[in-house]
Parts: sequence; structure tokens; C-alpha cells
Amino acid sequence: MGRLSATVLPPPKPAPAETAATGMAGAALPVVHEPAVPFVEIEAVRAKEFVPAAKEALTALLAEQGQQKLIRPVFNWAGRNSLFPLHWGLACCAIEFAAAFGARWDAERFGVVPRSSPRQCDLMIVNGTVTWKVAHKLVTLYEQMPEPKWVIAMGNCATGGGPFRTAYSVVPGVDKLVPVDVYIAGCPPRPEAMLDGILQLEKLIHERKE
Amino acid sequence: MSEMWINMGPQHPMTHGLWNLRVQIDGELVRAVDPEMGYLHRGIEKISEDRHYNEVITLMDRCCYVAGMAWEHLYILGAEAALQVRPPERADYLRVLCDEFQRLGSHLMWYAAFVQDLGLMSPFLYGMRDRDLVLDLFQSFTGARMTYEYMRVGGVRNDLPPGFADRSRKVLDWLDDRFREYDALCLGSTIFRKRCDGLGVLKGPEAIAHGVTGPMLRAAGVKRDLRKDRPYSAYDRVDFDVALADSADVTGRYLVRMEEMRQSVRILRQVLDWLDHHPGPVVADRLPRWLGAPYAPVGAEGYLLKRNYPKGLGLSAIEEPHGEALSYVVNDGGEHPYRVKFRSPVFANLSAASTYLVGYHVADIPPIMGSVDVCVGEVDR
Amino acid sequence: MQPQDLQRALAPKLGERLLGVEPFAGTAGRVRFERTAALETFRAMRDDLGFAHCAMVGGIDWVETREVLYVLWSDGARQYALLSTTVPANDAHVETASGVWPSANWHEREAWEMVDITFDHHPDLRHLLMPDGYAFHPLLRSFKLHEPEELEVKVRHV
Amino acid sequence: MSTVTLYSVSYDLAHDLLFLLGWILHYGPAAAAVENPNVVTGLGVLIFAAILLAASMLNTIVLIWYERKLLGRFMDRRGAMHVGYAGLLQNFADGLKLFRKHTTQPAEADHVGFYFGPTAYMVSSLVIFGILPISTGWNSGALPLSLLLALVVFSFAPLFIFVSAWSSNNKYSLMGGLRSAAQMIAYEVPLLLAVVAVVVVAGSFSLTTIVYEQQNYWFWGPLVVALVVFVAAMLAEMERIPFDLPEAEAELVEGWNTEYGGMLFAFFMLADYLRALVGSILIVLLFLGGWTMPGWVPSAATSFPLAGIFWFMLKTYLVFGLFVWVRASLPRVRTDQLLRVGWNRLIPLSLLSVFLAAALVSVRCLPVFGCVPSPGG
Repeated sequence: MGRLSATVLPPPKPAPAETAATGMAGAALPVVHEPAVPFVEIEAVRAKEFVPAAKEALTALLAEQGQQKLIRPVFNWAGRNSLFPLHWGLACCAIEFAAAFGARWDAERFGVVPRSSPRQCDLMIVNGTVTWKVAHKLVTLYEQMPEPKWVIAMGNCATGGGPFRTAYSVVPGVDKLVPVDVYIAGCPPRPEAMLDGILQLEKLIHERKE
Repeated sequence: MSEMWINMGPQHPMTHGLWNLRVQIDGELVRAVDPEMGYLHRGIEKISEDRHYNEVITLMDRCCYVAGMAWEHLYILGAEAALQVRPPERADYLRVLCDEFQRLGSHLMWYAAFVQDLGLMSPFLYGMRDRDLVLDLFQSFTGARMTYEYMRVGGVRNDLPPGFADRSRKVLDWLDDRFREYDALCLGSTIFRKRCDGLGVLKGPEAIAHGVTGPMLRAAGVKRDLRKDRPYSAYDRVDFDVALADSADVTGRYLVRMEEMRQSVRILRQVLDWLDHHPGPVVADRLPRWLGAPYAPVGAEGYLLKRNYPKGLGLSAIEEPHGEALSYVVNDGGEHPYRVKFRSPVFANLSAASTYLVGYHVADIPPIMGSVDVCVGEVDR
Repeated sequence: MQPQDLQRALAPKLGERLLGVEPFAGTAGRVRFERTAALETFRAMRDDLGFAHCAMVGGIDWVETREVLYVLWSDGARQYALLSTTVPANDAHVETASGVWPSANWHEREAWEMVDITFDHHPDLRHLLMPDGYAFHPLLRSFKLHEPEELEVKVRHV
Repeated sequence: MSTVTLYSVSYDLAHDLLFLLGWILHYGPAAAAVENPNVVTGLGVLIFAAILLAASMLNTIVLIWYERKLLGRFMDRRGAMHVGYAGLLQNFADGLKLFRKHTTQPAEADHVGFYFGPTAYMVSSLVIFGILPISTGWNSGALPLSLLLALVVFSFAPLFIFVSAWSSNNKYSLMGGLRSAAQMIAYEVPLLLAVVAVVVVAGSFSLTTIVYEQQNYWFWGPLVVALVVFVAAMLAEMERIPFDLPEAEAELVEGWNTEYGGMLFAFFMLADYLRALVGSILIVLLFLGGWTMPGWVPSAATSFPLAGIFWFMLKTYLVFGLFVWVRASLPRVRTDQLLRVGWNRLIPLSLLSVFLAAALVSVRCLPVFGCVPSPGG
């Protein structure tokens, strides 16, 4: 099981540049550490060492193939059909986020159930303006979520700062802090747009090969 | 386990927004609280200084996202006072219409959030469902669900579409029925009364000293409603009662908000009748020429100087769904406001948090804060 | 209540330090006073004139000077009144109003961090909206906003 | 039909399997070994356990789906509907996803407790299913004290919750764990006293006997006070609204499972619903006649194979539907109120129910309800 879970890690996302706002003195932002990519290195010097090394590589290859054909589609199906977003509200988009779980749109139809604890989430919907003051908390929450995990930047503020991009306290886009998978346009996006973003993410997960 | 501090927020189901309530607890009892704000500080007052008067409206919608219309109204009144512009009468009525629909929307949102804090699951969905009906009406004449950008200095952007009055009346009738259902679900439940009676008590004098306004103050029996005391727009021409309760607790705030929704329905019926019979312009015809323009016309500064456009200070106060909101607009004759300062009702209501939270249980914090109706956008601005 | 009423009630208490009461649209008037008379003005407004509710305290930066603005409400008169005092920018401090109106507490914290006006004897003058240690005062006119592209993003390698 | 039981089926299955194996091996000590009756019994027990496990897990997953759909309907929406037919596969997707998730352990959490808590919670909830009889056939044999054993295992849970809450080193978890312990201890007493009323009337601690005693009349009529107490206490034991304080989302984030993710969280989730299932099953067994059918059911239908299981599951799901209804319409109580209700109201009520039961039995007044006197009474 340990082997399995190690190989279905998501693709190593580009490490976000560690930034520091010029407008905010003394704010040391945390770094998002990307997990080390495991790899097998074969150093066949002597036959005695070659045999176990080759055997290991072959086993790994077979496991990889088996995973590609059988296990990955199942887990991809499970992963895309049960996305638990983090239950939190940043700003205006949070109201539309809540409306999407209301009676009219009912995001639970797609298996989307918000959980309050980041440990139980696999999707962080950044629904609103991210300020430098909350940036640390956001990164902490992201790091508390277990792999595999995804981020949706909902609305213009999370995408690029929106109407507040010039403000001294606003992060111009949450992708400066955490890797973002899906961007949803709108200020705020309608609940339909949010659901569409989630469906786009499901498509991404469905096509996941790594 | 003796006393310890816990952080409720910024990511916590109780907060309904982005703020942090630091609570010192002794077992399950609250000993001290310290709200920590600013997680959503977006510098709206600063950005406003770089924008034209009409462009600030964009920010106002996002300032308080559950009561965007009310904040537009607030800012517009301040800006009109500073620029010495008068809107036509129909615009006044349209603004009252927007305000009251917004009050319905905001209070329905409050209802949804508040009952969720008590652990009631279904009414949350009911509140959101009925709020969507109000938002549909907004959408039919502003094109947006939450961020409307509808009001303008000197009036409103456009008139109502045909058939709006009938649709609104249908929604109002539906809501009238639903209020009975809400009351049955909440007041009819013994557990609700046991939870909420005598909870989060904030008596009148203390509330006034701490600057608490709105439903929280009226639940303490203080009859202060700026719509009556200092009528703005068309509020002096409509008939309504001020919702009051005297228990000063969570139940009282619930009763006040429910009654306010009923009064809103009453006001809206009158306003819709008036609008049916009084067509007319919705924007004042004599406006500074640059007000409607997205960019300052070439040589605007010289133009203004030549015209010697009046400088001015504007103070406006409205009864926002959360309470008394103020705006102070300084017009130094330029095309941008020199300074815009807002007073958020929730800001003051939250600053008094220790008066109504200390001494209760940890489990009481969510319903009490739910009854305060926190909208962090307008607190942090 | 008219500006003359305010003048009549405040003049004996403040004397020279009352700089004038001007009419202000929609309110009882705008009282301008010397900052040395702050506490007396607050007490007179609350106790003698019944302005029990301090709705707002705000600061305005007029480059050389800074103005502190108080908006008060009287439940008896059903009217607002404005208080205003001007302090020099290089020595911007004024007595706190939070002893008279507890509601002024947070407003003054905000005015301190935004417009850099120090409130003497304030019980808890620390950052409210910005993080602790924030060194700037954003609502000063000298603080300019930038498009994010203009910001220099510093990448620190660990 | 009555001779076919779950155990006999699994024993026969084991016997046939091993006979086949012996036939393949044909001769020698290997064939003798596999045809050893001890081996057959052992394999039979294993198959029996596997069937029990599969049935209980399947039921739990269907129960979660049932609750989500029912809750959705109460809330004027649809619930899960896009994964499988009407969302039936939704919970399988959730389970697989949680299975794949990395298990994270907080830096300063206690390693042993962090893993032991949820596992033991899950296992203890599963064990009860080996004890509960579902029908005449689906019966773990004549354990004389099966009711007592089931309740004992059922009441282990607060200990494990507390262990996992404490070891996750989170203040919310700790508060949730403390609340859970206080609540379960407070409600254990009325629960057991209500059960005593049933035992007094039935005259036995064996669940099978209790159900047989209800062949003529169900106990909910004569023991209505005990039923009320039992349902209330069971709601608290299952930690469902209005008594879901340990997981009170509004103030304690996710309660004692705040720090748990991945499979450990799935354990908690499954065990919660397993306990809900156990609670519903116990109510059906003790008060609603177990697998006995109402009088209006034609006798031809009663002898239908699996009719007992059908009726049992129907009753169980209806009882659970009642719990879902309660969840959809009631707010949450506060800790002190909960404890006050438990100690001040439910315990006197449960004592009253015991006295009532004793009185009923001693004066033989049960025929008042249109029933015949119990032979055990």
C-alpha cells in the first residue's frame, strides 16, 4: 500500500516563487516545499548486484503498467467524483460558494461536500480576495491538506487581485502562494460557473496519467 | 485542563467570513475574547481616492457583499451631498426598493447562517433558496446577483424592466408564507428557545456606549432606526413600523430581524405601487459632465477650475441591514474623492464582542455571533 | 438642535479653545476645537448635550495637517453632530475618546494605523486591520498605490 | 427453511470447499488434514466472519447513501445523483478516494494513540455485528447474554474516541473528546436502565429470546417509556443531531476527528454509521419485534425465504429514517443542557420505565394491550 500511495502522487507542481510584498515590511512568507520525486537509479557494476537491481526495476515497471491499466482509472474515477472542498469563506465569492450548495444548484449532486478540517479535504476553493495577512494561513491550510490535492482560484480576486489588485494589502492572485489548477472568471462567478470549474477539475483528474 | 486560548478562525465554520476570534476558555466557559480583524482588508478607502466618483460604486458592492445595494446607497448619498447633486424622485423610490430588497436578501442570508450555527440543517437551505428568489429580481434589472453597480451619482443606472412589479409581488407573497414557516421551525422548537433565550444579553445603555446599532440595538428595546429618525431617499413617504424587542438576547435579535423582513415586504408593496403610477426620469439631468465618464476628459482639471465647481463635504447615514452605516466624502473639487471614510455597523458591533460573549459557553459563541450577523467585508473594508 | 445651540452650550466650557461651530448639511453642526480641549469637548457633548453614541472616528490627511473627525448621534435630538480637530502632521496626537465613548476604541485603532494619528491614553493602541509590525500608514496621501506589475517581487532562496 | 442458518451455510461452504481440495489432493496426509473437522470449522468461521463483514459494510454504505438522499429531500434538493444510478456509487467513490489519500499525522501527535483510536473504534463497532441476530437464520448462535455483550462493546467507543482525540494534539479534538466522553457516560446509564425494562419483561438477556418473546406483541406498546428513553439515549450515543456536540461543526470545526484525514477519517465515518446501524437494529430488536412480521401479513408471505431479513431491514431503515428526520429538523443542544437532560430527566424516566415493566410483569396486566401474558414474566 505504501508503494501504491507513493506512486500516485500528483505531478510535481511548479514550486511557487517565494515572494515578499514590498508593501509589507517584515513579512517572511513560508515556502511551499515540493515533495522529492522518487526515482530508481540502477548502478550495475557487477553481475551480483545487477540481478537484484534488474529484478527490482522489472517489478517496478510491471507495477507501473498494472497501475496504469487497472488501478489508476479506478482511483481517478473515485477522486474526481468525490471532491471535498475546504469549508471557508474569504470574501464575496464565498456567498456564491454557499449558494452553490443551496437548494437550487446543490453541488452535492456531484459528490462535492465541504469539510471544515483541511485534513479531510482534497480541494481548496479560494473564494475571494487573498490579503497578505491571511496568506500565511492559506499556505498553512494548503500544506495541511493531504495529497493529492487541488486548488481552484474562484473569481477575479483570487485569480489576479480583481478590482483590488492595486491595493497595498492584497495578494495579486493566489497563484503567487499555492499552485492553482483551475481558474474561474467572474466577480463573483455565478454558482453555475463554480460548478463548471469543479467539472473542469474533474476532467483534469480524469485525464491524469502521472 | 485549566484556562487556555483557542483561535476560532480565520478558517472556522463559526466565522462566516475571514476573521479570528481568540477566546480564552476555562473548560467550556468563555473568559475573554479578542476579535482579530483585517484578514479581508482590501484598502477600499485608499483605492477610492484613485477613482472617479461613479467608479467607487464597484468597490461598494464588494465592500459588503451581502448588502451591496445598501452600501451603494450609502456611498451615493455621501457623494451626492459632497457634490451637491439631487436625484429625481423616481430614483429615490427605486433606491428604497433596492434597499429593502437588499434587506430581505441580507436577512435571509443571515437566517441561513444563523440557523446553521445552531445545528439546524434544513432551514439553511430554505434561507438560501428564498434568497435566490430575491437575487433573481435584482438580476432582472441590474444584471447581477450580488455586485450590482446599479446606483449612480444623481440617480440610478436604468429603470425597471416590464413585468417586474408582478414578479416582485409574487415573490413577496411567497416570502410572507415562508416567514411563518421559519418561525415554526425556530420559535416552535423547544431546543431553539432553550438555546437562545437569555443568550448574549446586551442591554440598551451598554449597547449605546459601545456603539452597537441596528437589530442588535433594537432587540435591546432602543428605538433607533435611521429610516424613521433621519429619513433619507423616500423613507419619509412610506409607512412602516420599527421592529423592536426588549429581551436583548439572541431570540430578541431573531424576532427583530424577522419583523424587519415583514416590514420590508410592507414597504416594498407601497414602493411598487408608487412606481407603477409615477413614471419619470431616473437620473438627474444636471450633472457634472465628467461624472458619467469612465475617464477624466482631457483638461478636466482646468475645466473644473474654470467652472469653479463647488468643493464640499458630504455625510450620509443609512440604516443598513446590519445597522447604522455612515459615509463621509470629502470633495476637494477634483474628479476623484479626496477622502472617503465609512462607518461599518458590524465593525462597532464586533468591537463590543466582549460585552456579549464573556460568561457564556463555547457552544454559545456560534449562535451569538450568528445573531450579530457578521459581514467581514464591511468591517475590514 | 442648531449650530447656535451647540455654540451656546460649548462656549462657556471651552472658551478660546472652541474654534467655531459651522452648519453642516444634515447634522446639528460641525464643532471645531483645539486638541487641548478634547476631553472637555467630549464630556460636554456626551453629558450636557446628550450625544451618547459615538458613531465614527476618522482621520483625514491634509498633507501638512491631519484632521480627526468624530461623528456623534443624540437619541434625544435625533441628530448627528460632527466634531473636528486639526493636528500638525509632525506632531499628530490627540486625547483618546475611548474613555468617554467605549465605541471609539476600534475606530481610533484604525485611525492610528491608517492615518498615523496617535491617541494619548488609549487602552489598546495596536494594529487592527494590518498585520502586527506593518510599518506604513496607507491612508496618508504620501502612500501611493501601484499596479502589481510595478511591484518588485523578491525571491529569497533558502 | 428454519434449519438453514448463516452459520450452517458457511459451514457447508467450507466443507464443500475443503472436500474439493481434498479430492484434488486425492490422498495422503494433506487430504486428511484438510478434511479434519477442526479445519472445516475454522474455515467455516472465517467465511461466516467474511459474510458478516461484507454485509455490515455494504449496509453501512447504503445507509450513508440513504441518509444523504433523504436529507437532500428534506432540504428541498436532490442529494448525490451523478455517480452511479441515483448516486448509489457515491459512497464507494468517497471510500476509494479516502483510501488513496495520504494519511497525515500532526507533528506532535502521539503516534500509537493516533492510529490505535480510529482502528479500535472501527473494530469495536464491527464486532457488534457478530453478536446481533438479524433473522432466525442470521444468528450468531445462542449466546445467553448477547444483549449485554453488545451493549458492552457498544460502550467502548468513548474510550477510543477520547484516545484518538487526545493523541491528535489539537484543542478542538480534545474538547470534542471530552464532550464525547461526558456525553456517553451520562447517557450510558439511562440506556442500560431502559434495556433493563425490556429484559424484565422478556425475562432474558439473549437478543434471540427477546425477539421470540415479541412474537405475539411488540414491546414498544407496553414499554413506551423505555422506548422514549432508549431512543433519546441512543441518539446521544450515536452522536447525531440534536446530540452531536462532540462533532458540533459550528464551534468545534470537526470535533474529535479534526486532525484525521484519509483512511483514518473513513474509519471514523464508517464507524459512526455502523453505530447508527447498530442503534437502529437494537431498537428494532428490543422494541419493534425484530424479524417478526406484523399480524396483517398473510401467512404465505411469512414463510417466504428471507422474509424475516426483509422485514428486519425494512424496520431498521425506517427507524434510521426517523433519525434522519430528526437531524433535518432539530437544532443542537448545549453541553450543560445535554448533561442536565441526561441526568435529571432520562435517568428518572428510565427508572420509572423499569418500575413500570416490573409492575406490568408482576400484575400480569399485559393483555390490556391485546396480548397474551409472557411466559417468562
